[in-house]
Amino acid sequence: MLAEYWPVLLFIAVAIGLGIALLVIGLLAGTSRPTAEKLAPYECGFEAFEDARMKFDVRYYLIAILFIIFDLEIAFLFPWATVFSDLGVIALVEMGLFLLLLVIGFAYVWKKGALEWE
Amino acid sequence: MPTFNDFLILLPEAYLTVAACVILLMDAFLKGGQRVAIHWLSIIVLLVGAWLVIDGQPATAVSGFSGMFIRDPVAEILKVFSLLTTALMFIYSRGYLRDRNINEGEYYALTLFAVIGIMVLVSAGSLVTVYLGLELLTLSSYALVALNRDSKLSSEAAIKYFVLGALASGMLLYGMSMIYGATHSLDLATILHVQNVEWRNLMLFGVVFAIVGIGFKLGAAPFHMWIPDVYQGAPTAVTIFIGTAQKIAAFGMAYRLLDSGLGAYAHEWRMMLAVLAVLSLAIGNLLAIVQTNLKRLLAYSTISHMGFLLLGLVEANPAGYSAAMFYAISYALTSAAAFGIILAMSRAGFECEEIDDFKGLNQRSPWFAFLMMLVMFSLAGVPPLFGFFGKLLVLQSAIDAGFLWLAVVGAVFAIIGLYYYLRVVKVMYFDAPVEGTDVRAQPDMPLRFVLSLNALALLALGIAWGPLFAWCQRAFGITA
Amino acid sequence: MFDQFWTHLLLPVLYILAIVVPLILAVAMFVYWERKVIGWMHVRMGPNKIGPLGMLQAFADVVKLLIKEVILPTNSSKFLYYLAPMLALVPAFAAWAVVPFGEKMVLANVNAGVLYLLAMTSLGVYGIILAGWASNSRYALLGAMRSAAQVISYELAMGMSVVCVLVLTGSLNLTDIVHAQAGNKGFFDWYWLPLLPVFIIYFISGVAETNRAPFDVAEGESEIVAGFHVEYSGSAFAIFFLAEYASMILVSFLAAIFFMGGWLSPLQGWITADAPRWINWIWTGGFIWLFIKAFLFSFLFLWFRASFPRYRYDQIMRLGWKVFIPITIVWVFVAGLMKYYGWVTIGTGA
Amino acid sequence: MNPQLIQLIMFYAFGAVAVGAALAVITLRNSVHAVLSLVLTFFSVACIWLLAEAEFLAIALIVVYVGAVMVLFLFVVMMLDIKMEQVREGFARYLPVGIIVALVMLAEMIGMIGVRAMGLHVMGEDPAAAAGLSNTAWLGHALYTQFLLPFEIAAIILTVGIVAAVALTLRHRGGVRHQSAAEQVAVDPRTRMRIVKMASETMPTETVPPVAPSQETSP
Repeated sequence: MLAEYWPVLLFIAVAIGLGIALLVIGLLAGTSRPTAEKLAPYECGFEAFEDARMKFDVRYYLIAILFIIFDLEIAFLFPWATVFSDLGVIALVEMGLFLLLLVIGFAYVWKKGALEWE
Repeated sequence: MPTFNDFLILLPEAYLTVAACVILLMDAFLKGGQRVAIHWLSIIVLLVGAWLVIDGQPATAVSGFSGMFIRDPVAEILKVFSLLTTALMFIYSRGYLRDRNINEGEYYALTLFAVIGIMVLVSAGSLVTVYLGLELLTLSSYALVALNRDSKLSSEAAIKYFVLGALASGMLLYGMSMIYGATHSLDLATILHVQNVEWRNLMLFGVVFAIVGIGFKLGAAPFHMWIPDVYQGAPTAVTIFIGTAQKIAAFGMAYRLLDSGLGAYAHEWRMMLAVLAVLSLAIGNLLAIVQTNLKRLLAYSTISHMGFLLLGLVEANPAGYSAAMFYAISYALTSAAAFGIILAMSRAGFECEEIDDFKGLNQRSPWFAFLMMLVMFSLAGVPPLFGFFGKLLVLQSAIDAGFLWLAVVGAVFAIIGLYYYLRVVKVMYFDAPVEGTDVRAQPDMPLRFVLSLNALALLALGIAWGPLFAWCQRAFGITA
Repeated sequence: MFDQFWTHLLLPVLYILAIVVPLILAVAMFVYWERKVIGWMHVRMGPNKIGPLGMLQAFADVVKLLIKEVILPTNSSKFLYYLAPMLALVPAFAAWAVVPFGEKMVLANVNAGVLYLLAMTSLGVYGIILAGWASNSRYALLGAMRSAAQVISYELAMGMSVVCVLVLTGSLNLTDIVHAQAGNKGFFDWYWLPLLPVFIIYFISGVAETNRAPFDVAEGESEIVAGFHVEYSGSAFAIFFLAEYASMILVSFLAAIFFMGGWLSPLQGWITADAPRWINWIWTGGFIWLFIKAFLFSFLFLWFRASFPRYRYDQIMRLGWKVFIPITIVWVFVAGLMKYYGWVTIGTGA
Repeated sequence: MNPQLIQLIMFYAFGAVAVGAALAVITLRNSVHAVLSLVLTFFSVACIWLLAEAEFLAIALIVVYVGAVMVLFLFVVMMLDIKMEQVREGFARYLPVGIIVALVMLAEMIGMIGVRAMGLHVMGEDPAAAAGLSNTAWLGHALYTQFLLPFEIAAIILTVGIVAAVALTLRHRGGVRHQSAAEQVAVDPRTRMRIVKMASETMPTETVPPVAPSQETSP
């Protein structure tokens, strides 16, 4: 099994190399004549007001948290799908209970309006 | 392969899960006035759950799900009392939540989920179920502590609780992984019977970490740092949960891990627990003296009570366990009443939690002053109240097991503890009320009635403690 | 020594280059094709000056991008600013390691191939967030946040639809998934039929996942200029560009593999003539079929872009969370029942 | 070269990266860099798991931790804009104590485990291969038969996670006007639009629109 992953690791290395190569070519071949105006962050021609890094609506965090939970659920579904045909109907019941709980949570989120984007 | 029988063993837990989901959905779908149904339904759910636990209890211990879940008399008693104290808490908390605009639906649903966690934890037959039950319990508790979102104190308490709790869970998990490494098993019964552990040192390391985790969850010194801040910062309606049902659960966890799993190492962990017990007694009782906030006082009192509970566990024999369990129950019922009185006295915009708020309570509501006196006496261990017999039985079993010095330490600190409980009583009866305050109980009839019943039960169970203690003894296989 | 060096290092690297280089060329041609197709749909000519029919336009663009100045905006974080395009590119390319192009034509035939693909897709979001944050520009940050939330939302729908495929095949290996779709009914044995809703959801999620029109609010020009890469220029921008198009082609290939029988022939089972190899792939299947299918899917990307107006952000989030996720959860069970009652069986061909 | 040896070298290489990245997490000045170091730590640990033939868990670690949890971390760290200087004051103050505790723990662990472990195999044998199953299928069998109860409890924990997240973070802002796509989609054209049939006009100067304009007001 390990041998199968060796090309994968190599591929990642090649991809990193490709990225570095492109960046380096660009930095070397490209011109470099910076001026203050050119380097200013784009703000439709205005002077940049202040640090652009600002606090965000908590909704984004909520989406990220919900994503983690549902991502975990998918992680559980993968092994289930592979053994489903071996275990038969009991696997269906087991996963049914599992998903039912999450669907209840999902219904709750939905009804509470956490998925509304105002 | 799991069978239908496995699910039958799990019936009370499955029922509570369904109920918790129903309540969660009711919270999401019901509007306005209908939501009062959630409150009453939650209480009924808990009482029916307690009935299911008792009614379906098999005569001997049975286990299901490949030994992961054990249903035995010990679990039965612990479950019944955690369900009952949670029901008490729901009755006490209603007005408090309404006055503070805390979302009730989530409060009830999260608490029910936490109770499921307790039930899994006290029935655990494997390291995995111990850990998952614990996580279910604590995760819900973190959210409950933070539920009062407009209060900075509540958020701060939640963060402290969460960080330290996560650290403790990490320690426990680390210990479990070592135990697994040494025994190649997650099953507590198998771990107990593994002969000639290949790596004894690794195992001992695991035991140490498990003790750290248990110490954190019990709130025993020196792992008590979170207790005062969380007790004070959390909404009182949540503090009561941490002070009652959670303590019962912590006892259950200690028993499952230490006796059912690591019983072969009793010689080692007894000494560690003895150290924890002495430290808890000392720190809890001494620091409680200087507190002016009643919730903080109760927090330090909890630490000292956990010291007494550990005195029972230190014996590592059925007599000690049954005394400790009796102690956990007596403490849970008493502290339920104590927090119930704080809840009854609080109202919108006013938290009745400073000791000064209780000044001259006797002149305003003599009945509640009387109830408070009963509670304080029970916490202090004044005969003939419930708490007295808890302490007595624990000390007795310590002496029987040859831990005379521990019993002496316990008795000395019990006397020191008397001071700060009596101070509260003194304030209520002999001080004049602070001018301009108007502290009196809420006109909530169910609350007044049940609270009175709860406090009087402390007296009744103190006088007739025999049957309950016999029940505890039977659970551990002692036939009187 | 050299023997091992050859089989374990050089040969795999050559194989990898045999995937990467055509991929880069495909991206270049795809860009040209996109401009041409959209031009036709707008009744314009599209690029037609450089090379025959303007075919060298993309290469001219590449050269132009490489010799442009890479601007590092004031107050930006230099390290993260350069890291972000790398983090966008690496997963978009590394995912190709497990893609099978034909019978035994796969670089790494790993057992958990689908999971690996999911892992690589989920890494793509780092490039977006870091680019937005490192630029220290409001537009970039806004675009990055929108884009990140959108990408993770659609990743769920995508993951769930892949689970439906897995339920039917019972394997996480991509070659097995293609084999499982083989059968005597050819086109009608593929999973697009039993999993039709999920198939549509998968592809639409793929469009949203790559931030393409009509889900391209991250770079809605009229609001936030160009989204997370507004400050990027020159080769750093080219890397983002490359990553985006490589992802689009990847989604097209995966849609073909998961739902359209991969390299299998739609005529399989319909014709059983004996013919020379260069002609019998038409009914026995071969990598050319996969390329045709992938080409059609990637054409859809362009068609969508030319035809649909941009969605509003709340509509995008609604579609992902309130329409796609519920449908896929239901379909996981439908797929389970199909499998349980034997309506869909694992193919025997290939 | 001996495959066992290569495995050992790889193990130590990934282990070293994991430890180094973990150190970077707590020492780096920039919190975003720290998060990225944590990502690297997870990645190296995933590689170590892969060495132990735990294929599914290794990639699941990347999907769940790197792909989901760390994204949330990044959201939080970036947007909260933590001032590292204050945090670092405490760090410097507690550093000596921390180092001592860490060293003692390290010494104890080496004494108790490390020395005894010298005679061990690099990695234990792979139960999945022994059972003739792929790693994922083997895990699935264990999870859905023996470990069913923990699996269902995990579902409850995840639900609690959803409820807690919503209960603690969701606030509705009052007075925000928004469109409801569901209602818009569900609109019946007959309630919004009237088709008027009328005879063709004879006078070309008087133009009347043949169809009443559809109202596109949204609820």
